[in-house]
Amino acid sequence: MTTTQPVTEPPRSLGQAARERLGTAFGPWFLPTLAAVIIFGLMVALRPLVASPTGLNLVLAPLIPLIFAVLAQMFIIAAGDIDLGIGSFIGLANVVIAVIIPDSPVAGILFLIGMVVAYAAMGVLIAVRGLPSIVVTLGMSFVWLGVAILILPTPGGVVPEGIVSFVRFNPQVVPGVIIVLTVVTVAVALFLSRSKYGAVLRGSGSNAEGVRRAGWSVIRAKVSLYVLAAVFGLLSGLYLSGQTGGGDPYIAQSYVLLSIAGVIVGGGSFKGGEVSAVGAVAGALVVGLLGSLLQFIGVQSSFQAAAQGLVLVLVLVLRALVNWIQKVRRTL
Amino acid sequence: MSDQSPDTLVVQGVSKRFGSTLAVNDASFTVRRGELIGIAGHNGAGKSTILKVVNGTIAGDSGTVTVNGIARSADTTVAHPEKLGVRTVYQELSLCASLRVDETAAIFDHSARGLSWRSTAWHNLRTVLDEMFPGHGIRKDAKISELSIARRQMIECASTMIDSTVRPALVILDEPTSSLDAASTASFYAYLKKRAAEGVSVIITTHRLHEMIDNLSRIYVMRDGQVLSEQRAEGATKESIVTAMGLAAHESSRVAPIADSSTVTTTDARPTTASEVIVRLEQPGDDGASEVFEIRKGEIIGFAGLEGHGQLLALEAVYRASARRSGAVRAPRRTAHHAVSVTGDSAYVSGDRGVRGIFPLWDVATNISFSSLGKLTAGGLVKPKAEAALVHEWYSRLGIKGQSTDPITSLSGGTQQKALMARAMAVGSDLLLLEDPTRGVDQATKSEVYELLRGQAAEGQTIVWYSTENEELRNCDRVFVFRVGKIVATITGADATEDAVIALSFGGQDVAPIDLEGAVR
Amino acid sequence: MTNLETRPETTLSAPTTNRTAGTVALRVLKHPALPAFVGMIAIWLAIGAIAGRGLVETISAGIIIATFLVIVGIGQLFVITVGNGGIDLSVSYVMTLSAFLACQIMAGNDANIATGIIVAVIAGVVAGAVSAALIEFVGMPPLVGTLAVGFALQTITLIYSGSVVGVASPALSDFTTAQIGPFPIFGIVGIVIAVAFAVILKRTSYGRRIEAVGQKPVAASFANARPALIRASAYVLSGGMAGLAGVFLAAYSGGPSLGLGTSYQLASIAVVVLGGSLIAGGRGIISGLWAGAVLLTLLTTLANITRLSGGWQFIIQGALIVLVLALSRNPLARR
Amino acid sequence: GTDAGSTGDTGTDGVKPIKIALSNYFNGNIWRKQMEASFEATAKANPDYVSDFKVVNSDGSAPQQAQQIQSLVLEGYDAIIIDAASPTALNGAIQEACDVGVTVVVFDSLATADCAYKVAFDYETYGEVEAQFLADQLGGKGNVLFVRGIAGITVDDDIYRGATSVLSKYPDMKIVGEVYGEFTESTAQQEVAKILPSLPQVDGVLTEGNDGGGTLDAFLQAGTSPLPVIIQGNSGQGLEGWVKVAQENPDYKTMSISSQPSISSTALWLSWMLINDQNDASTLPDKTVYAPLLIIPEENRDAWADALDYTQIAENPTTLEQAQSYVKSAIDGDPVLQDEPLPPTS
Ligand SMILES: Nc1ncnc2c1ncn2[C@@H]1O[C@H](COP(=O)(O)OP(=O)(O)OP(=O)(O)O)[C@@H](O)[C@H]1O
Ligand SMILES: Nc1ncnc2c1ncn2[C@@H]1O[C@H](COP(=O)(O)OP(=O)(O)OP(=O)(O)O)[C@@H](O)[C@H]1O
Ligand SMILES: [Mg+2]
Ligand SMILES: [Mg+2]
Repeated sequence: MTTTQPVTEPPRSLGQAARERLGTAFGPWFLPTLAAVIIFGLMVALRPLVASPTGLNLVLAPLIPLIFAVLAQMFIIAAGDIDLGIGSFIGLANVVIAVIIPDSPVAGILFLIGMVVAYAAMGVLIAVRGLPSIVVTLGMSFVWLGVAILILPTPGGVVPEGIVSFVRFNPQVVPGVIIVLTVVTVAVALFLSRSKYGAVLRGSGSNAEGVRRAGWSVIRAKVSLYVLAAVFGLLSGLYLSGQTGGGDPYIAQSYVLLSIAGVIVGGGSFKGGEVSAVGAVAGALVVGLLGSLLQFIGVQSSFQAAAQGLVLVLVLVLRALVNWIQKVRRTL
Repeated sequence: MSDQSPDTLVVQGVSKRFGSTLAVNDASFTVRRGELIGIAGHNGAGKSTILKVVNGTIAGDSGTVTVNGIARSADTTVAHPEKLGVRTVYQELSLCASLRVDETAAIFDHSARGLSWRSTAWHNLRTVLDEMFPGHGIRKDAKISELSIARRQMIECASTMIDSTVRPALVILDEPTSSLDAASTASFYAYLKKRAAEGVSVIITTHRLHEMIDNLSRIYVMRDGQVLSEQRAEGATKESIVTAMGLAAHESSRVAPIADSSTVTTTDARPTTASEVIVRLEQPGDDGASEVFEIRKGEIIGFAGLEGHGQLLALEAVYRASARRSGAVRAPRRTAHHAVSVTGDSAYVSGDRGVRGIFPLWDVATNISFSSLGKLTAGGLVKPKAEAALVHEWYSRLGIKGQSTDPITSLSGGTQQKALMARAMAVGSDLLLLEDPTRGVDQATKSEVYELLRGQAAEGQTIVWYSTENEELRNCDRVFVFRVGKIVATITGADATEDAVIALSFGGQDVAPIDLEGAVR
Repeated sequence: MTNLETRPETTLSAPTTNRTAGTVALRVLKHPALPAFVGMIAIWLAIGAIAGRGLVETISAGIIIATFLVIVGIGQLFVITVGNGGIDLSVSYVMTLSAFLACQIMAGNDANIATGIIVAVIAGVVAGAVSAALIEFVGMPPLVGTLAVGFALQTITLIYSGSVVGVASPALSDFTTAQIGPFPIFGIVGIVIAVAFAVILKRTSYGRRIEAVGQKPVAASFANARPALIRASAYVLSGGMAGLAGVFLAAYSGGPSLGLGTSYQLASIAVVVLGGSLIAGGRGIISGLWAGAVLLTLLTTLANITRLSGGWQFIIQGALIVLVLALSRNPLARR
Repeated sequence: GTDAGSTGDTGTDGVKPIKIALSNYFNGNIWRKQMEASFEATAKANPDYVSDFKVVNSDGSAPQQAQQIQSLVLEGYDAIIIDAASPTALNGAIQEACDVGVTVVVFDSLATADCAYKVAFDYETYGEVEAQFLADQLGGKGNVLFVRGIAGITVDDDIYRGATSVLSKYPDMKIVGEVYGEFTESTAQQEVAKILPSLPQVDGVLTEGNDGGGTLDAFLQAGTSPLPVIIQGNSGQGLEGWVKVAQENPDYKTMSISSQPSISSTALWLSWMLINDQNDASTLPDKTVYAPLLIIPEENRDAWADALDYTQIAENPTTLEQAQSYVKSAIDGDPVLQDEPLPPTS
């Protein structure tokens, strides 16, 4: 037995190495981004106006709150959990911004901070008691909705002008939505994939025990992820408030399923830790733009729900297929 | 670090009990600065447990642990052992599948900070990797989930040796080489020796005894939680270590003797070649022609070999190939190494009772009757009286203690195992498949189990018995010894001594176990 | 072997329990369904106390209406109990579609009751089979797989309901509301169904397999059960039960409507949890589910008679679910 | 509705047909489905007025509806009519549509954006009318059960406010219970059935639409006698139930009231008027037109009950002339019209 024998595994063929390199260069974010670009391209082809600065703003602005919601959900899914309450949470944020903030900004901001703390506490409860996140967040969704209705029994309120103009900020040179989209995507992507704690957070979702053994606090990681989710929920609520100018407890109910779909389409997996910020934003664009595209093509309104569901199924079937092919190829 | 003490680690009188299992029993040993030592012992001897007490992951019950001259009571845990210079590679891998290699490095390397945290961590890790495993072929941007088990193990091993904020003083490696090939293993030990010369102390557990003898300075042998002997590696041989491990077995066999071998192999109406073939295993031989191994009705066949060499895979293939009704035949089942065909139905006893055995929410009775429900139902309903009668019968036959209405988790480990035996035996299937069924079972009960199995065989039940305790293979009619997935020898139960089995499983030279079981679990 | 005789503590004679009053009381106190029953009775009595009348009629009405929830809930319970993150979000859509199908077939005619019910149940079974295929063969998470099926059913219902309108058969309608003295027939049927499924879950080999697979699929697979098949069967069962609940609900309200099943999607999950079943699978408590359904049904009534605002109603419902979950003992946690 | 407005011979000289889209928040109940159908029928039957039309549906999602509106703008529609997800959620999107010159008409469930024209039901009047009827029937005295819609939405709030303002004038009329029927017959039935045993004798029931039939069934099943005055909500189920009750007890009196799905056609016609500068529509005070509620008195009951399917809701199609008269009434400040009470004959 000699120590000079160098090769521990059979050398890889050039093609194999190239494929591996491609696989890493085009991570899970690649397919959804491609899909978003294709959908957007189709929309431009059908209605060239979409590509104009006004068009971009019209098409993309309503997606900004959804993108924040998807990012919020992404943090929860990164923790290996699922959040069925994010829609009501965003609705509550919207109501607080439209009703409490105009009267008393301090009370409003304290309330919003309280909401973040509540989310952190929920994360701790789920982590420490080993509770199923689906049911806990489902129960909490009723609580958020109830509190919102108590604050604002019927939709109304007036969002402060400052918030409205901040959200609708649109320098003519570059469409405002493009600025927000870029800043948010880059910031989250940098934090999640290029910061050390981001790596710890992703690691804690996939193998909490391993991360704990490496000397990190798993509870703190869980809390961080829930706090991040809450903060992005608040941002989603902020943008919804600015865009609509008023408060509505029910406003974001549909975000629950859309946000989960966005993360999954964006290359995320329920296994935890497997998320990508760029992918999630692309996933949000896909699920958000899909409705518009179906509308441009002229799909009947009754079919739109099924069409969206079908796309989700197709994406997952496709991914299952890809995984299966890879597995078969590996065993051959 | 405190240089006043020549000993990096002193363990004194540590004990640790898990419920009814005394995993570590008054263990003491010492590791000197810059020394490589090994801990050998059978499965469940307590190796992993004592190491976890040493690094402070779990609290022991009594004793003291002194690291670098700083003593602590063993019943405390340590939140950050890495800050004391204690690094560990655990038996179960602790890497995060979703991270890249350089990110993984950074999670271990607390010195990698700032903007260039990834490149710093990767640089630190690669420096070790390149030397520890030349030609490792690991790229920094590969995802852990895409790496082979061997490469993951390389990353874990290397990560313990990086010079982070606190330099490593004591490195604990729990079966670090279990999936490395010979060349990697060699370079790995070479690296360890180099670091030892710099003053790093290393503790290694491994079931590859020659590795210890060739590379370490001293070897402690554990059995049943006790540190029984200490050997200098220079003078040690595989036989001497096995004897140290086996010595205990001989002692215990004096306490509760295994039925003497004459009973096992020669008496009773043992099956002749005339009786019906129940299991047929076919494997390609060296010369290309296929070799066939047949198991006949009423035989007790042992599957032996080193852990991870395909015995378990073959046993499971027999289970999957068996039919759902007595006497029925199913299409043969192919594994990587065998084509398996079975006549008749089977019942399976798993030794990994936590994962593959008990239903923890149920009481003992429901656990026992589960596999026999087919014959306990009338009009689709389970007949309570018949169920109670069956449970009662097997309570008596196996001498199970306690109430059948208690939750199964309230039983001691050995008793749980008996309940699982009862579940499988109560089926009355053509085949009884045993996966290390006496794991955690005491000697007296073991003898009862052996007796019972011989009774079953005499009644015509065929038994296939995978065991990691080579001693008990002497209860078999024949033993199939596995190596690298294939059956390499067939010996009679009488010849199945510990030494014989070990010699055959090593085949004269060492082989890395292949990752066969991993694929099934 | 002589070891048996030499063991003094061996108790060969008594593997069964001594049912003394004390042990029975202990068993009741530790029973996971207890909180649901206590809560149900407390809410019932509270309604009676506040209203000062109609104690018997309140529980009787509550039991009738809870029966729809009990029927869907049983299907949901099987799906949850079979484990692997099992959850069926398609039940509400199945209910609505089945209601339309059954009413079209019944068309107000008593002769068609059986056909109507069978078709509705079959529709549910087919939906459940599709979910099962997506989950077990494609490997989708149950949450996503059943929701996708739900979306498809929603669209089918929207389009289909535009072309046909049916009315439930009067006899079936009467059946859901008739009473013998103070006893509501349909409520009794609900109890019978619950008992039947409790028997199936606890006293048949199929039910035992459901719980076994939910506890430890690997262990079950080594004890001659086939986890994928057992799990698939739970989705099929859930679809069928939702179909049945849909027909009954349509009959109760005379005919179908588009929003018929909506409120049952989350309520069916909530009652399973309230009843003491484990959301992680392995333990299903049908008695608790029944009590949980009556509890949840009466809870809104309590809120209504106290004239509690809509906001508080939501808060109390949500907090109750989280609280029950947080307080419930996880029998596996201590290991 | 079928032949709505095809007779309108206001002439098409100098006016152009419009390209119009309907954005609907939710099509999961029968009222909304009929509403979409009315729009499509009117648009299809009047190619001289409508050159192109489309219906989009955001499946219960307010933000998605906002996005759909913006996509419709890009698609170049002249007019977008909107049954809004919420009073506030779409205001941004509507404002942007107005900014690029699209005519926006919100109807039924309104959005508050200033630039949008509104076709409204006067839901407060809804509540006032039914409460007044009840008070008159009961002689200003009795116990009332209120079957409300959905907690936290404006329609529920308006009807409730209108009704309670009337009841407050009658100190002897008391609301003894409230349930949320969610504008769904089966839910109303369940909630009423549950609360009945704990209520004292109920003399009258106020409802909010598509919930009277279920409520009636609940009382019948409970065997309540005498049956309270249950205001019906124009559903086929409710009217049939009322017919049956009246057959057994000719003295039983009640009424039926609800909004009409054909309001979508009014919104269509208003868009046409606005774009073609007809009928001074642009001078509407508060930019608001009121669409009539449909009240079905006892004498019309049987005709409507015959005309409706079990799950249908009563409505009359809206012709251009009718729409024009609503606009005129609104400009003149006349009270809200009550629709022609008989079902269409075809
Ligand atoms: N967390 C635990 N709870 C209960 N029992 C445990 C636990 N960990 C270990 N044991 C028991 O303690 C004993 C010693 O286990 P340990 O893992 O230390 O053995 P080992 O010598 O490392 O064996 P192997 O060679 O198989 O790794 C075994 O009987 C095991 O079942
Ligand atoms: N948590 C518990 N609840 C109820 N009974 C228990 C519990 N733990 C142990 N027992 C009972 O106490 C008795 C002694 O248990 P113990 O675990 O010490 O047995 P043991 O001698 O170690 O057996 P074995 O060698 O088979 O492991 C057993 O009958 C067991 O059923
Ligand atoms: Mg023990
Ligand atoms: Mg070990």
